[in-house]
Amino acid sequence: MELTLDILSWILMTTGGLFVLIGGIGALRLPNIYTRMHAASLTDTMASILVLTGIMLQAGFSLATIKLMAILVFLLLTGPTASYAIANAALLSGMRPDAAETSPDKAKTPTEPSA
Amino acid sequence: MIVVVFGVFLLTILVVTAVAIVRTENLFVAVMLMSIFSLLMAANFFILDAADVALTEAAIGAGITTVIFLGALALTARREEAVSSGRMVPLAVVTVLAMVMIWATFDKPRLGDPDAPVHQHVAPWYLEKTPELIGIPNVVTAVLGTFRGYDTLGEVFVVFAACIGVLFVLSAGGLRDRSKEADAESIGLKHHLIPKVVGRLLVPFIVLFGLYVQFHGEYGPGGGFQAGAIIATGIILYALLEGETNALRALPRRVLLGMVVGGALLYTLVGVAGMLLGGNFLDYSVLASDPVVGQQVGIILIEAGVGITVCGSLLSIFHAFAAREAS
Amino acid sequence: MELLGYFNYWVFAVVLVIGFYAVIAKGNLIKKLLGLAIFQSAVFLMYITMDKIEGGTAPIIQDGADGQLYSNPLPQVLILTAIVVGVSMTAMGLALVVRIKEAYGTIEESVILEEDHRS
Amino acid sequence: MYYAVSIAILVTMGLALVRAILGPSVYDRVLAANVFGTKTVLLLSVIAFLYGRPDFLDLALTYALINFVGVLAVLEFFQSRSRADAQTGGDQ
Repeated sequence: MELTLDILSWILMTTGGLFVLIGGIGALRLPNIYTRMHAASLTDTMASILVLTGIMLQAGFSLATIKLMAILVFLLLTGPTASYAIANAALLSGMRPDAAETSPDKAKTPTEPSA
Repeated sequence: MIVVVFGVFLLTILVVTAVAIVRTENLFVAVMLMSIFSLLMAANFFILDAADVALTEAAIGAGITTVIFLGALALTARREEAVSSGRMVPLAVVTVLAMVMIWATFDKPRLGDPDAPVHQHVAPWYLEKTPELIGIPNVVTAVLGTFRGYDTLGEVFVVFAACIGVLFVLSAGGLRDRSKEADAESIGLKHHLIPKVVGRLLVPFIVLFGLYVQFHGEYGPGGGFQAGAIIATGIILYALLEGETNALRALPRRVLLGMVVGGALLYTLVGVAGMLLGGNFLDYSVLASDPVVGQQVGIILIEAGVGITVCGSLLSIFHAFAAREAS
Repeated sequence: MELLGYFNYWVFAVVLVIGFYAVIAKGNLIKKLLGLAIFQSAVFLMYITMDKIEGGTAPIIQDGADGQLYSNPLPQVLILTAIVVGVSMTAMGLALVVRIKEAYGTIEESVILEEDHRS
Repeated sequence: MYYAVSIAILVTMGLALVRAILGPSVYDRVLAANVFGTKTVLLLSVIAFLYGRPDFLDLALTYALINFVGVLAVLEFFQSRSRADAQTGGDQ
């Protein structure tokens, strides 16, 4: 029983760590703000769920587990909202979520799409 | 041992962040980097076994500092004008200073050295006597509240004075009339449904958590300074969501000023009560028949005073900046 | 490993002078205040570095852990209050900057000095 | 295994910092600051367990609650700026 829990939490935490890393790389490497936001916010939720659930399995039934749950709930509430706020501010400032805009130099070729 | 390596990594990116803050010409970017700087400081404090300090840095750096700096930026300029000349002399001065200081650090005891002079003097006495004399587990709160209560009283009055100063400097020039005209302007984030719903949900939890930090400060990391900042952040969130005027309707300026004065007064009165009951100023052991219980009562009262003053001051400062903005 | 023990103090020194550089070399008043905040954080870092003790933990006494070492509570108390005082002082400085902007129309030190000379 | 997760989080913090410094737009920096905030929450929770003092989760909880306020302040800042620009005809 103990061992099963340990292995399970180990798997959860490692996958979570992997997701954190992927999100970080995505936030650095993707071409424009909206795609970067996609990478970052995806891991905000997924990685938090995995890592915190993994820690919860280690903590067992205690006050710490309740606190971890609270942290998870608040992260799940605030993370997407913060992403919304940033996307909204970026959109208001006139940045277009343009798929063709892959890199700064290529972006100049299709300047104004007909839409 | 690996934790030391974590610390080294965090400190390295701390230096990178500091350089980036100084180099960037966009002041808004500098403020954003400052919030990252604060997060790094808190993580470093935590790794260095200072949970209470890390909690304070978290409560202050995450919300209040950013909000106040953004308020000031909205009132001034968003870009810095490039200074091209006269950079060499400061750079030389600073390099020499850094060299001298790094050279001097070799005389300091290593990180974590148990024989360092700082661990020999009064600290072991605090650690040994706190369970016996005060009866609470958090030694930091004990030192803050009773052993160095006089010092903390001074700090509370500095916060009080800073708040009064900000109000004096920013309220000059008929602020109240203009802020009334601007009522229609300060709509807050009413048009953003998602932040509004989530934020409304969060405000009570933030205030509740603040109260938990306030009253749990004897048993875990926390206390008046952190709790005041957390509750102030919760109310600032309310102000951001519902607009300035609604927040002022919930907590008018008079009430905030009353909190600032009342908290500091409560602290002082606890001290005076100690004198009246036959002890020294800020000697809590006379407050109850059992000295240990008296100490605990005193700590709870003065922590409440600290929390009220800090919360009131930070909110007054926030409203002072926001009212300027509206005018 | 010996040298790593001093790393925190080196970072303290470097961050301190970075903040100091912003205060003396930058003309923008808000930038100066940011520099001051960095300077202040460096001092906090030095104090908190001193409180660490090897094999210790945060000074919140645990039941049933006899012989447990605890880090030094005194620097923590000093810095805890200093952080709150620091943010109040920063707010005070920013309030003055806002008033300077209203009076001079700028927050660049060089322009303000020119205006002062002219009048 | 706590170490593996912490190292992943630390590396991601480094990457987010690079994004915050490179920009290019201000929103990238806000995004990076936000990523940094959530990663700090995770790091603090993991380190609390690494140190064997789970009662220090309060810190992570503080950040989980409060970090959001900074982002909302930024949104409000840009909103009031665009409103001011609309009134004065914009300063660009």
